[in-house]
Amino acid sequence: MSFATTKSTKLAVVLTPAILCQCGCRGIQSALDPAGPQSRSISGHWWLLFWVCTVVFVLVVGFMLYGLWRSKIQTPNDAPVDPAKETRTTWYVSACVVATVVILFVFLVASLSTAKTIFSKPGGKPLEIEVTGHQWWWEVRYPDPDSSKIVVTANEIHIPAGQPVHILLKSADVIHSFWVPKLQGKMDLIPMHSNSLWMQADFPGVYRGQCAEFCGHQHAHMSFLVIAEPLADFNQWRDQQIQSGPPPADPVLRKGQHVFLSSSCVLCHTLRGTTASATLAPDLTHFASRHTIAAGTLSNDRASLERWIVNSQGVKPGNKMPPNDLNPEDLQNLLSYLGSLK
Amino acid sequence: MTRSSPALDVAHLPTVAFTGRSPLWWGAVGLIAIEASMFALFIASYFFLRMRVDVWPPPGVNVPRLFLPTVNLGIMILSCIPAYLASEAAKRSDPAGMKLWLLINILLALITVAIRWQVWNSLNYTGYSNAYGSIVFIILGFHMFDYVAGILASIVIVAALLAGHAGEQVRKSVDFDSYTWYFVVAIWIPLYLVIFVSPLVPKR
Amino acid sequence: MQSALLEPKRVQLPEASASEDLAELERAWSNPRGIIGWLSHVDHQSIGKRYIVTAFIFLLFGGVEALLIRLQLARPENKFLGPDLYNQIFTMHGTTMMFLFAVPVMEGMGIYLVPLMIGTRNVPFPRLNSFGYYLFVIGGIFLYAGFLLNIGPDAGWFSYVPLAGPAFSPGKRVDFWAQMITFTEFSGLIAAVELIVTVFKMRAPGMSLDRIPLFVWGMLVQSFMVVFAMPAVMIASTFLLMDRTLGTHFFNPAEGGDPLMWQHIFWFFGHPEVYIIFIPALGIVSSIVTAFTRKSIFGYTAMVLSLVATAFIGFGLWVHHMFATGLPPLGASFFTSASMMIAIPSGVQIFCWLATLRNGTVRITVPLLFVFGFVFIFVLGGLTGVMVASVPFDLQAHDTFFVVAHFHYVLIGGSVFPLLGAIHYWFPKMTGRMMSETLGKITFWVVFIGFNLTFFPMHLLGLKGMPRRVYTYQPNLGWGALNLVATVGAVIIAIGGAIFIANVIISYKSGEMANGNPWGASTLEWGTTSPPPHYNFLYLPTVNGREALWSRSDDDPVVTGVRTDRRESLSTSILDARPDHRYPLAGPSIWPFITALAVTFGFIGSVFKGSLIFYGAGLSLVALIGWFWPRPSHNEQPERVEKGATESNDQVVARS
Amino acid sequence: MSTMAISNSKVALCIGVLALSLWGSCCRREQRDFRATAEASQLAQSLPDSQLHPGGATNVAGPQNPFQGNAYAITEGQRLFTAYNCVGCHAHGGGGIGPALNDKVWIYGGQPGDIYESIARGRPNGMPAWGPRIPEYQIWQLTAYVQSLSEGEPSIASPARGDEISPSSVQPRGENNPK
Repeated sequence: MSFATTKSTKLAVVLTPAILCQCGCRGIQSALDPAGPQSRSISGHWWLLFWVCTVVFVLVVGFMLYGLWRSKIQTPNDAPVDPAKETRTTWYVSACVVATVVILFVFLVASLSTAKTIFSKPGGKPLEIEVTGHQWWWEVRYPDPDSSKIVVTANEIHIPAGQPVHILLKSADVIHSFWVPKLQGKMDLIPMHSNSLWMQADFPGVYRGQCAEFCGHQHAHMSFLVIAEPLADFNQWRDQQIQSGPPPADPVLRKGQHVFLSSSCVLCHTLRGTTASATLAPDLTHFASRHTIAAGTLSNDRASLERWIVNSQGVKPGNKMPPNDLNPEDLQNLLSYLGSLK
Repeated sequence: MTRSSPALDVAHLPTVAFTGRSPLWWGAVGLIAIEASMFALFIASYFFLRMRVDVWPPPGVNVPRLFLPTVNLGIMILSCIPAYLASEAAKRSDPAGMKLWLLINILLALITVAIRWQVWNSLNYTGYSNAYGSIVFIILGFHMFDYVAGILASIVIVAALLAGHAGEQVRKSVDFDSYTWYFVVAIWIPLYLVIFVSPLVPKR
Repeated sequence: MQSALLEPKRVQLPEASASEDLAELERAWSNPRGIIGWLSHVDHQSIGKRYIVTAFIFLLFGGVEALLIRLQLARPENKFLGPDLYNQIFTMHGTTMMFLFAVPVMEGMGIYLVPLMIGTRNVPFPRLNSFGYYLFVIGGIFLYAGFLLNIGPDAGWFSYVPLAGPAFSPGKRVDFWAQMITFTEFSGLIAAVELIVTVFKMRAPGMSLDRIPLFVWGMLVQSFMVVFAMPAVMIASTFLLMDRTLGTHFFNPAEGGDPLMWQHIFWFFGHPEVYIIFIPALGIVSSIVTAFTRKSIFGYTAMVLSLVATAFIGFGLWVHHMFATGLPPLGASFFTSASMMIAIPSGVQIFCWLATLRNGTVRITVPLLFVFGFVFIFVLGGLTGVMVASVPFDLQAHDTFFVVAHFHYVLIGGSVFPLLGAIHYWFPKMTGRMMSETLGKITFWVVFIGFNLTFFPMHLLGLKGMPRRVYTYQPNLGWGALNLVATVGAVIIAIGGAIFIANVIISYKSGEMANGNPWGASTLEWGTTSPPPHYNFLYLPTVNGREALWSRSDDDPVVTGVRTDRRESLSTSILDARPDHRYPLAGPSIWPFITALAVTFGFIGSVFKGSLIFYGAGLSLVALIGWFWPRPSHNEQPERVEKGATESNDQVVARS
Repeated sequence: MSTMAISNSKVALCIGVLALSLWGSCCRREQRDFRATAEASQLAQSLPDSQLHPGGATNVAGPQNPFQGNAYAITEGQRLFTAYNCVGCHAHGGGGIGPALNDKVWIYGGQPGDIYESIARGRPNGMPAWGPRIPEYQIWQLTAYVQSLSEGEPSIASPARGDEISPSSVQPRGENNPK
């Protein structure tokens, strides 16, 4: 009997989180599948809250059902009040209140210590990255005292694995919120306020993030990827991003560049090394090295890009990119050119 | 249905009561609490905005001299006396007294409105200039709204008195009018301090 | 002098005198007929019922919007609603539920029940009361008219600036939202003042503070919260409206304004709002538990104190909606502790109810089933509330479906379940007919199952990273299955809602007739007929114990000497409810309605052209003079009976 | 009872008429036109050549702005006005290198068609031709915004102020009009 109970209890203890994890924890954007020290600390905190609260919930509901059952079999109507029973009840209720206070105190302490972990500056010299929220995409900038070494990209944040990064958060229009659940909790980007957060990915990998504060029509399509790489790969990526794009090598690409520079594109986008230098929309200098288009809405392949350029409003209604009515040849040249911007 | 039950006979009780005994007084307290929380929040907003910037008031804004607003405050406080005497007259059920003191109250109030208008016109910013102007003008505007509403209420009551009504409803109204008037004047004291005095205190 | 009054005399109340009183009361309290007459009603029963019915109609609208939201999210990349319509619909859903359903329905319950429960004839300012109702209903119609005209607000029910500001929310959409706030908050404040003064000054003789029913305590505490919280949202919406229509700079960071100020002011209202909705529900639960355990709630004093404590702490939590805005850590930890602390008074209440249930003799009826549902759901929601009070966890959960799940557990569990219980419980009092127990039980189980099916998966969705207010999501994120389950659950809730409506309609038409006190409950509203006459009680009752009807004996006195030939009630002292003076009550009047129209003109006009507010103010002044201008009929003389305006006596007598 | 029914139907009729007229005025203002098809966004075609001279007649009925009175378009125009650096010359309507736009003085005509032409084809003395770069619908949005600066658009459709981040750029509507 007792053996069976322990066994089934053990089974339950092992199985419940497993089942929960099956449907709850995994995922490219799951807060319970942590990949860095900050997120892991929060997730540990969550499991403490979860288990204690589960026990409390079961006790309260169990007690309610038990009380119901007891009162059903109790002496019938209008039994005189028994003072001893009243006193006992007072004690029970007081004990429950005391237990509540104790549990809350434990939660408070746990919360404060977790907060300390996730907000404190890690050791070492962290990498600084500036992220600016726009309706509805993310501008990512790696500042450098030498202005020729500044890297600007969009919707994709490369970081070295195993090393803390400091993200500075700004907004160009409305309030957004920067959230990579697998690495860190969220933080708002508020116009004229500067916020920042620390995060770190322990292992190389791709972690998805998304805007978490309602910011207008395309709040749903405002995501980004954090790509953690070994330090060497990261440095190589960064060196490559510092370069401006090479001049187009063959005639198709040259024609494509001409299409870009002579159409609406230049009004909003930058291509370093050309005359296109507007900053209203993502910097496209190394466009082809990115994984997604339109803040994680489409994967970066030729067909999707064509769809996006010709009719972005059909893909992401309300976004700020106008549709483009290019003739087929220009369009194909432009696609080839953009595809060459590694 | 044979009724032989004990009864609590209240037939001899009055039908008018004043101050804390009267539901109307508590209604006025409720109204005052609502207005007071509004003004408290205005003041909180004022200091919240002040906290957010380095220079307050913003450069280029002329804070008016204290003289006129202070005189005005004095007259406002003075105007509470006729309001009080009117409410006492109402308790005595003395129509002539109510009329007289209410009229004096209205007169004093109108003088303060005129002075206020003068003060407003001396400001070199508007509610559209910047956040400072916006918060100052909304406080001035809301208080002015309350103030004018109080004056209009007094005028209507005087009109009713002149028309020969002096029944319990009118007496209650005069009483009600007096404590809302005290409130409108009293709340102006902190607002005066915030708008006219606090800018004189340099921000660190 | 007055204490002598409490010594009752034994007098004969012969049948003749009673029926004479009855006839006079019927005449004095009858309502005029016709459309104008209907708009002139000022008795708290009419107004309360109108509040409740109107609020339930808005619940229906809000529910349909919820269903549309769920249909859109049922599968990834769904094209059912576009982003523009979706944003309008979720904003309308939140706005409707918060401003047009939850608060008004609780106030309606209060306006209907409180005067009955404390034994008086009407609220002290009857015309103001009907004025408040008209503002509420006009505000609601205004918002929905806008929605149908494609002017539905689309910046979320808390309208964060700058998104809701002039530059990012073009058109009149957010203006309509902001002005609707002004309407409903006016009405909320009016109802709050009415209820406070009713409870303070109109209680039956003998109902001292420690004998006030817990529901009335709940309404009193709620009303105080309204008085101090709602001015904040009126100010916030005024700032917003002025920024949007006049070009002021309250929230313009470029000119010294601050978008965060909006969040502070809004949540200074917004968090107490949750308790404004929830505290009356606690009172409802106490009423139902008392009635069906035949026992006083265990720990009356503790219950009252915890209500008061909840109200106080409720004002100290607003910043926990702003943990992700980058607050100084010290401030954040203060608000964490306050947010956790509020679990203590809620805990006390739950423990006291459980103790009452355990010690009493339980009759399981539909209202009590809803109380069980309340405990189950609310405790779960409360626990997730404790979780999100923790800053680190909140940074993951904030603005995700976890929070959506949390507040639906708290608000639906903590407020709608008790409310549905309350409707089943008080329906016989309001209509004179019982609701069907069978349909009621079916309603409960369908809604309960549907609710958990809808909202439990949302916890998991939030933890898996799904932000709230997204109009769609991509298939590879693995959120599809849980969303589909939630949508199925929403459909089940809708079926439950339909069964409930059917039950109400069927029972209203042909339910079993109810006597005065079908449940054998203890509070005074059960001491009169079902439905009560317009004047509530033939003789105002006196009270000698906490459970007024249970402790009442035939030797307890009733109040006589209150005039029956005009509308009059008794005003008593605040602490111990000694009779103080007779209080004449205003009769039917169309002026509140006219004033509401004048105010409406100013409010709606100012959305389009600022200066119209002054014309509106002028019109309102005229209307107010019409309203308050002394009329002889109102004072010393008995009420004049308008020709043909009274309901026929036979009818009323037959009903009572 | 029957009188009540009649008055009810009258009321319903009135409400219906009112609703229809409201709908007419509101749907134009509140529409969010996302230009979902590529055809809708051709680069600007010039209008028939008629008023290219300074002081050109402003009373001639030109083409109507498809976004006349549309709040979303005006706000988009406001955004583009900054984005495409119109502020560089015209400031926020007050003028600078280029003429002021928030007064009733129009050098090349203040009709929607004239403003469209000025943007699309440029004007002598510095105004570049934007036609080859900006899609037609955006020029109309800019036109709508420019008209709103001089109250050529209904004020209920125009934003009361911008929410610009840089302080110098803020100039509330109506600043130049004495109140």
